[in-house]
Amino acid sequence: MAGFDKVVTSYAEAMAGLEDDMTVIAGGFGLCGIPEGLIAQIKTMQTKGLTIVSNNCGVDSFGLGILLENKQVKKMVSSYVGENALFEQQLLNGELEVELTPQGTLAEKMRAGGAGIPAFYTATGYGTPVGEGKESREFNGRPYILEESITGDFAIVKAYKADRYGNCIYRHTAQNFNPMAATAGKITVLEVEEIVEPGELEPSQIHTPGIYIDRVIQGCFEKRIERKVLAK
Amino acid sequence: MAGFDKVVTSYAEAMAGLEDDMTVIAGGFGLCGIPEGLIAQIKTMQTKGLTIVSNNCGVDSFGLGILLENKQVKKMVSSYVGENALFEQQLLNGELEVELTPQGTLAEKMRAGGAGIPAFYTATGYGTPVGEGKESREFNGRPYILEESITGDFAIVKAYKADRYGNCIYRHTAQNFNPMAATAGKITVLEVEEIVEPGELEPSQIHTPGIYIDRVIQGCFEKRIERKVLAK
Amino acid sequence: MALSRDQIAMRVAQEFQDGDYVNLGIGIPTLAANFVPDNIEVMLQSENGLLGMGPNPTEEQLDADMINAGKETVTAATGASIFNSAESFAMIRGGHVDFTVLGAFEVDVSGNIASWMIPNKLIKGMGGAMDLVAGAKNIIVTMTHADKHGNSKLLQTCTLPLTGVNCITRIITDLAVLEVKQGAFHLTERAPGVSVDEIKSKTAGELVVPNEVPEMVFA
Amino acid sequence: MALSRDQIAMRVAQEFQDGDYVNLGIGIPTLAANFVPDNIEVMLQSENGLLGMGPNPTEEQLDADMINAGKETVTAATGASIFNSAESFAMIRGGHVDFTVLGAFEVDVSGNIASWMIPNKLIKGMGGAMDLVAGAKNIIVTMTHADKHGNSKLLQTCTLPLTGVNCITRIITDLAVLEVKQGAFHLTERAPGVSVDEIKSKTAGELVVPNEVPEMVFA
Repeated sequence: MAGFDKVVTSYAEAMAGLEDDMTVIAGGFGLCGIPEGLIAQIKTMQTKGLTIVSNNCGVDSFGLGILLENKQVKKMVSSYVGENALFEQQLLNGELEVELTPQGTLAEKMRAGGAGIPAFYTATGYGTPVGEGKESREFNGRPYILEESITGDFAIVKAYKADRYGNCIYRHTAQNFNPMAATAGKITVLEVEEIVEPGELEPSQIHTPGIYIDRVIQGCFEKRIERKVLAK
Repeated sequence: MAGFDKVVTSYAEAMAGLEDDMTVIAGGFGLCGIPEGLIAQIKTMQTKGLTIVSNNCGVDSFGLGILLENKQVKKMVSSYVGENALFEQQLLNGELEVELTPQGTLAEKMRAGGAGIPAFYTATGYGTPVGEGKESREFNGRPYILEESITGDFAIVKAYKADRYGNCIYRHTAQNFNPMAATAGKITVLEVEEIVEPGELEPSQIHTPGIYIDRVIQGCFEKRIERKVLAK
Repeated sequence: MALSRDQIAMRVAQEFQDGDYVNLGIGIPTLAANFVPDNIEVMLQSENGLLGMGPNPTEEQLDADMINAGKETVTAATGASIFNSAESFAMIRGGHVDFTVLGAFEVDVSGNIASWMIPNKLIKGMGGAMDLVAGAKNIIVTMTHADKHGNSKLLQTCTLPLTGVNCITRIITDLAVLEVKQGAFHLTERAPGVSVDEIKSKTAGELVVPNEVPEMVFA
Repeated sequence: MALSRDQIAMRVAQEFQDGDYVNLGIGIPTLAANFVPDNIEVMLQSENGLLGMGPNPTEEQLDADMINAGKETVTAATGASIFNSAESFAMIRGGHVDFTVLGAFEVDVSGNIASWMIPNKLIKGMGGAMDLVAGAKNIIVTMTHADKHGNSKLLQTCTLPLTGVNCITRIITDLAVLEVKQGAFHLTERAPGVSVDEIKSKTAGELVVPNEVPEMVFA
């Protein structure tokens, strides 16, 4: 009766099956709520030609930035990459493709991908470079553009606590893109601060039900702070 | 500094502004998680010609069924109305219009309405009477139909606990359609079992943020059970 | 002899694998939960917003806020999660539920299913059925092979309003197990003691019968 | 004299009403939070998933899991809620946020805004700006009236890639408050001591000037 026990004990097992040229959807906002150990494992695996879907690309030496450094990334789908000098350099060199996507559209594309919705209309980006080449249509007199959903071969997600079935909760604003990313991977891997037994999490307070999760690994997090600002 | 205190003390205040021929979106699944007092208030107000968007229409003598009895409903948008003999009778008499909508499509239409998404594609209903007259389109070789979002003049929602700002949590499966309904009303009224002070609910465990809620009222619930089935 | 409702449910339960997430419709499908083999575990999804549905409550456990999609009072199993209707159907329509088992009025050789409406007679609504047949990874239809008048429910083309198109791949009836593929029903098992001829006579749609049709095996 | 950054923020804060939900962009908009009048309360939305943003933390409160959309460490105010990014933008795009205040490179008389990209120079991305200008009920643009070379940022037609179209209705600069309507900038207030002529000379797009242009009033 091990069918629902998703806990794996090595990062190799956690990311088994990741291959060159795959698409990986990553949770996190900046350096907050990122699956640090899973990213490190991708670096260890030396997988090349990856398409990474993530709101940001970390910083130069931390988070997804280490995969850029290691030239494993072919394409980034992100809303904001301004924290990353290496990014700009690789982009200008032509080593890297980028698909800049508004933050809300990106979140909704992931959710739609997980929810079986292939496309939706949004006002965001109409009349801007984001809307170029996309169908536009009026509803109730307002113009909208058609955006298609995103799914990944893998999704890598960071949560606070998960039970062995993959039911999990996120802590504070480390939630961000993680719940949507979790739904949109063919294989979704969850790295958590603490693994608990099924039944320990209150059912109606679970943020991501275990049905979306394929593997759970206990991580060890540095939790680097990008912009430490203290009260004056 | 009363700007965020949404608590009202009378049902008349809670439903003030409801007029004939308006659209009301109601949370609840069967008799579970329904805003009993708000429904009763609509009956008291004798508002006519209402369009009610709700997964079900209660039973003959309880829930939204009392508005049917009182002939206040012009049209129902629902997925399942099989518990309601009066419904069938009024429909066959031509007194009532009905728009049968698949349950998942109904939930998504409400969510989309609240989220500024005017329309989305879904595979549900393609090739069936639900898809008739709707645009269909292929994505990745599979056909989908276009469904438009729903918003209401009012949304009536039932939660377990809310704070004065309208932040709330739902209890067990009484959650159901309530969170989506809450987002989709021009005026959203929340009837709750208990009102608490801001700060008492854990921020990351709030199901519906107060920004969606216009009025909060403390209710008194019968919580009738539609099908009591006990362990053998 | 034709299977009882319990026996159909028993045969359905043989399809499940350890770790499957399963949505069971009202009627025979729900009974399948009683026959899940001891050595595997499945988790039941109820589309009103519950993953990990437990048994019906005792009088002490009874709670009006805890119901299933059939509106019956239930409990939550250990490790359950509870969520809103949009999330529940995101799960269903996004293909995350492994099995949907549901009843039908008719199924045809194209994998179309009619299960929700009989014009001028039944106007209850489709509930979540259209979402379930559009979204689940594997769909099993359970029904009697013929209606009470002896008319086949396995047709060349459905006559009633459809619930979904090209979506049914497996049917388990009181007489047989059939695959739906390449525009035909393919007989794969028969109920113990039921002849291939009886199945043929009660199947209106094109039926492919292999040389050997094994009987269903019940443990 | 031209307003300081703090004074622009102070003027912005006068727009808010008690009970408003407000999203403040990076820079001058963020400063507006410091000048909310004592007799009203607003709740700050941070698009990474926080409604009810509190002040920056003390060393003891510091928590890597508690940041705002500018990636700065913050706290949660009493009555805050925290949610995922899809929910956060559902809130924004569904028109539930009362005010968005953001900076811009250029605004034009059609209410178009360019704020996220300078071709061949700046490729940071739009973040949530396109969603915010498409969704908020009221949008205020804050910026200096002219760039550091003296070139007007209020144009007849934006020259840079747009963030949104037909969405800006109010602009608060270091020199003036302007409404955008009927294809023109309408001057409604000027900074104390700033002449209408100076504003005219620094406004490239069509400008409508009423007979009387009151000075801004600071409490």
